Amino acid sequence: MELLMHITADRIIAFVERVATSIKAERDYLTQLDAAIGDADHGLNLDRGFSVVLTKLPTVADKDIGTILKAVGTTLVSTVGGASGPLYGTAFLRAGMVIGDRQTIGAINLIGAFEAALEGIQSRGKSGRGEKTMIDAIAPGIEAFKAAHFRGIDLLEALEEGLVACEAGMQATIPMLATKGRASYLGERSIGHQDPGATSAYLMAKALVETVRM
Amino acid sequence: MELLMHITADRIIAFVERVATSIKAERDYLTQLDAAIGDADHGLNLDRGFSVVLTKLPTVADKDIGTILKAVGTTLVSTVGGASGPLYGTAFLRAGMVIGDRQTIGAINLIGAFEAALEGIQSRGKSGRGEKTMIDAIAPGIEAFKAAHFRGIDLLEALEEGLVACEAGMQATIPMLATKGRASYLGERSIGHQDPGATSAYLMAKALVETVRM
Amino acid sequence: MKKLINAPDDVVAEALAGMALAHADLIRVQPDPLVIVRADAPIANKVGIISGGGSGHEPMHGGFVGRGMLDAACPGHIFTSPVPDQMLAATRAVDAGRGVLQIVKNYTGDVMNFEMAAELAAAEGIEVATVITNDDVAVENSTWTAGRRGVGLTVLLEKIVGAAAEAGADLATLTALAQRVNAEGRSMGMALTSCTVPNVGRPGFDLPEGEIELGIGIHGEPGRYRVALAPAAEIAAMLVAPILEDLPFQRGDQVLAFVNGMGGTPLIELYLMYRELHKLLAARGIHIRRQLIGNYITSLDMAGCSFTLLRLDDHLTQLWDAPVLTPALRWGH
Amino acid sequence: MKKLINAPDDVVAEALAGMALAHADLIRVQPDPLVIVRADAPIANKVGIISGGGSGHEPMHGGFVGRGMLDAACPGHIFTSPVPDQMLAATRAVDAGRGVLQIVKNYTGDVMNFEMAAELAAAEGIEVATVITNDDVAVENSTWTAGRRGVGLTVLLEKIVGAAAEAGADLATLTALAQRVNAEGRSMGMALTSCTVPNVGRPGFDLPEGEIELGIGIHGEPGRYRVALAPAAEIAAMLVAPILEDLPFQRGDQVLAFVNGMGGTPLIELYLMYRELHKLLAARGIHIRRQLIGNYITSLDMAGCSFTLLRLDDHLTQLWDAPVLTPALRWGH
Ligand SMILES: Nc1ncnc2c1ncn2[C@@H]1O[C@H](COP(=O)(O)OP(=O)(O)O)[C@@H](O)[C@H]1O
Ligand SMILES: Nc1ncnc2c1ncn2[C@@H]1O[C@H](COP(=O)(O)OP(=O)(O)O)[C@@H](O)[C@H]1O
Ligand SMILES: [Mg+2]
Ligand SMILES: [Mg+2]
Ligand SMILES: [Mg+2]
Ligand SMILES: [Mg+2]
Repeated sequence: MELLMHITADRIIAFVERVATSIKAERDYLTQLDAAIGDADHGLNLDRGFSVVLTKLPTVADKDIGTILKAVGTTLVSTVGGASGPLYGTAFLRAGMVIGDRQTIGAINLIGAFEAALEGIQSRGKSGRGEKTMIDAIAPGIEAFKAAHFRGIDLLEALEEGLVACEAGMQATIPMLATKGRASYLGERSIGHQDPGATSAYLMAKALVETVRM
Repeated sequence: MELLMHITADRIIAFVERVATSIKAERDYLTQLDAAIGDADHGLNLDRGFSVVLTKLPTVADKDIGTILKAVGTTLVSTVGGASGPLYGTAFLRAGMVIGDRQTIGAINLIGAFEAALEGIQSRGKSGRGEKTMIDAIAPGIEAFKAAHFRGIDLLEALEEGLVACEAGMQATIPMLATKGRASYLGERSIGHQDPGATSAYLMAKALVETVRM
Repeated sequence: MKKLINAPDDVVAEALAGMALAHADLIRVQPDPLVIVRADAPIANKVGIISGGGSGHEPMHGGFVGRGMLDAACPGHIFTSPVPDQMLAATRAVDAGRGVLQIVKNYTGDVMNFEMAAELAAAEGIEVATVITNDDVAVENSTWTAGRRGVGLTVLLEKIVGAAAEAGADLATLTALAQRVNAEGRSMGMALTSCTVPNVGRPGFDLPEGEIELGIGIHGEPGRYRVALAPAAEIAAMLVAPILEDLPFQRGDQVLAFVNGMGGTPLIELYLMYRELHKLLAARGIHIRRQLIGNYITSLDMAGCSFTLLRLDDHLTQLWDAPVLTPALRWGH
Repeated sequence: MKKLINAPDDVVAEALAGMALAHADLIRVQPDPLVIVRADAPIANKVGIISGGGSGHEPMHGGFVGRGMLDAACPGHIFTSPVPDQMLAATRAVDAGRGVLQIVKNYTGDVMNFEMAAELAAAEGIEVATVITNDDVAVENSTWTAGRRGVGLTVLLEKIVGAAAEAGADLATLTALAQRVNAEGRSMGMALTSCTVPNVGRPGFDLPEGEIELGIGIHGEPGRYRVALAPAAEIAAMLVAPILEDLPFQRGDQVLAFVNGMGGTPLIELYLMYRELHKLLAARGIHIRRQLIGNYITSLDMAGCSFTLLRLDDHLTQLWDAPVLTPALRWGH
């Protein structure tokens, strides 16, 4: 077996489809998490968005990766609403802009895309780490992926290391006091609950790893 | 012991007080009965009225029986509201008018008062027997009292016979289909519940017998 | 029981005190006997229009006192008709020599108490006429009941008759108008939940999660039928069918459509129900010329709604459109 | 879950369709992206005023579209902020060349979506200004939160700014006015019960019989504190104290007092709460110059209420009194 070095556009399509499936499957779980510290709509919001994304994918199926990701971003912005819509929408848009008209990407491109996505979320959300948001799953995930890649290991393995860190980051939101988003209105009462956005971010990372692994 | 033949004005005062006490004690029970087939206020309505009656009684304590009963009637009309206010109010008013300025009354006066009261209820309520109302307890009670009296027995015993018939009449409302008052709106669903007004009428009859017995 | 109240016995008096404080420009609340009177009553040369009934139906009737609607309202205890002393006081307060019209919802208690008040007022030389509303088609056979109940149509009737009174109509004309409105309107209601009378402390009846009551009145009494919870479209059909059959309403009729909430149902659901009503009427060629949507004749915290349809002609439409300035309804000023 | 709905996914669209049918004289509902627009928009020479947010707060905001208030409203899904496409469509629909003011309640999602829309509108050459309302004193330390939430004051602000826009004020003046209103008003809310999002099917949180939530927002989220159910007088005191301290309001201040129901609380309780509020303010020498009482910014079927106090001067009072003609607020026409 050849070492996996590249991800093609049709893998990206498969990744987005897998995210949509995973979000649908975990819709009620995400919404439940949001009921505890938010307004009980996170799963509904993302599922609504990714359902429309699925209907849009055929129109970009033969396009470059940047175009695909930007289409996902625009669709999310236009359909999700709430906080997660602009945040994930911006993330996919920025990733798409960084990747541009490539048909295949490698680890370096991925790192660039991830970092642009994270930077988009942070500037749109005026937020950083430790505020009990999706950032707390995404940022450690990217760091671990980057570190693994620079240790010279295979793309899939590096992604898997990133996923482990992402999951740990998600779990680390449980004891946190929320200072951004709706959960922050609860003050102390936000402590003890896992952040819904961190959870959906983890589900997306998991979908990426699973797509690459196939 | 001398046979009881007469009821004095202070016995009437005691009777009204006993009614007030009994209604207060059974307030929630009457209201519960009304919740099943009416609007859950019968006990509240009567208790409100008789509580005010109690405060008015001292002003007529040394008056004749007609004045006492009319004061009760006016107070009930002015404080009870609902269907039972005008009905019981009219009943006491009419009884008071028939008895007039007597200080003592016997069985014949009682019969006249009862019949005037019933006639007042029926004309105010445009109702008759068998419609699942207070009339179904009152009318048989009066009949039995009358019959017993004309058999020549003691006033108390005659009243006791009347009370038995009154109680039976109250219970006979259970299988009836209501055709007057709020319960009639329930149609068939009114069947199987004891009428609250028939129940309060029985409580008043019982209070009368107990007062006379003392 | 969870309510924003102090002692259950004080709910009505305290809420009325709040109303009086809030709307001192429109109404005044006279204590003992308790009456809500238009601030500028009596109005010279105007027939007085009064109504009343048990409390717990807010904004009815107190919220409809003001210019172009009621001159006075008599609030009873929760779900208990007021006493004759109140109607007599109201009658005295609003009579300007041209007589007083009593608008009474058809309930045994209300009818009898208003009747006694009318006798007392007549004895004082005040001309009193009474119109009884009985628009509730849920009560089917009125020979076997105390007759149909007065429900939603009462709101529309008070508005229309109030407008005619404001325009100077005499007592006979207003009585005939009120009777006509009553003849041309029908209502039907349903409950998703029961309601809790403060003095009782628990719901009037149990209504399990999957069931609703059809043909309810406005006093937390059970309805005529219990059926399974259904989609809004089906509930709307169950409400509208008996209304249309009863008058009957005809293809080509123009109506005032009133979607009323029972107190605990939010506006989003009432608008959704209005859409269903509109579809059902459109399919039968009945045209909604005017509408009213909101919580206007309620049963405390009951969730549910009622539909009222009133057949309109140009005259009734004009009276509906005429200016009204009350705590609960205001337009055209 | 017991609601007058069809499919949970269709609630917002169907309720809006009902609104459009009911109020075709005042508003039109544009589909895809969904926007409620004043029937006669754009109004020549007038700055456009738009707002929006998640649905489930009816009548806010759609019920406030019309003469003298909003030119357009963007309804999101239940409790979910609308998407930028909607605000962009609204902006295009109401812009008459004098710019558009966005009134945004302070929630992360709303702020971000309106911000993206403003960027897109600016790119099209439309002048857009944004004012964020954040009147909720329940959120104490805004350095540790996304900042205070926008709640009841939003209704008052939309009315006042809408009146000024109708009178011809320019965008800068309106922006400054809106900021001033936001600075002069504070709110605090409480819940007796949770509410049920149709797509979720059960209440957002459990609230046992003897407990209430203090410091809730308007999205069925839990509040800041859970306390024992108390008499209305005590609840009113718990709501009013943090409001008065925060601005702070002073002896001699004149205020607009807004007692708002959360959707499932009947008017009788709101009037009762108004009396308590009135007493508390009178005791502190604060004079209620204007009032609004009713269910105007709601959380679906939640039972509970909020208080909003806005300090008034003559100018704000005049703007409050100015004519308004919308589905939910109408006077002075
Ligand atoms: N300012 C922010 N920066 C980053 N993430 C945020 C921010 N605000 C909220 N989030 C994320 O969004 C999630 C909530 O999304 P969602 O429920 O869809 O939107 P809303 O809060 O508007 O209902 C939170 O769990 C959190 O992870
Ligand atoms: N027309 C009538 N004639 C005689 N009794 C009646 C009539 N209508 C009602 N009642 C009696 O009144 C009782 C109800 O009284 P109450 O609950 O106090 O008044 P409401 O029905 O107005 O709430 C009924 O149980 C019935 O016995
Ligand atoms: Mg959410
Ligand atoms: Mg009763
Ligand atoms: Mg009653
Ligand atoms: Mg949301």
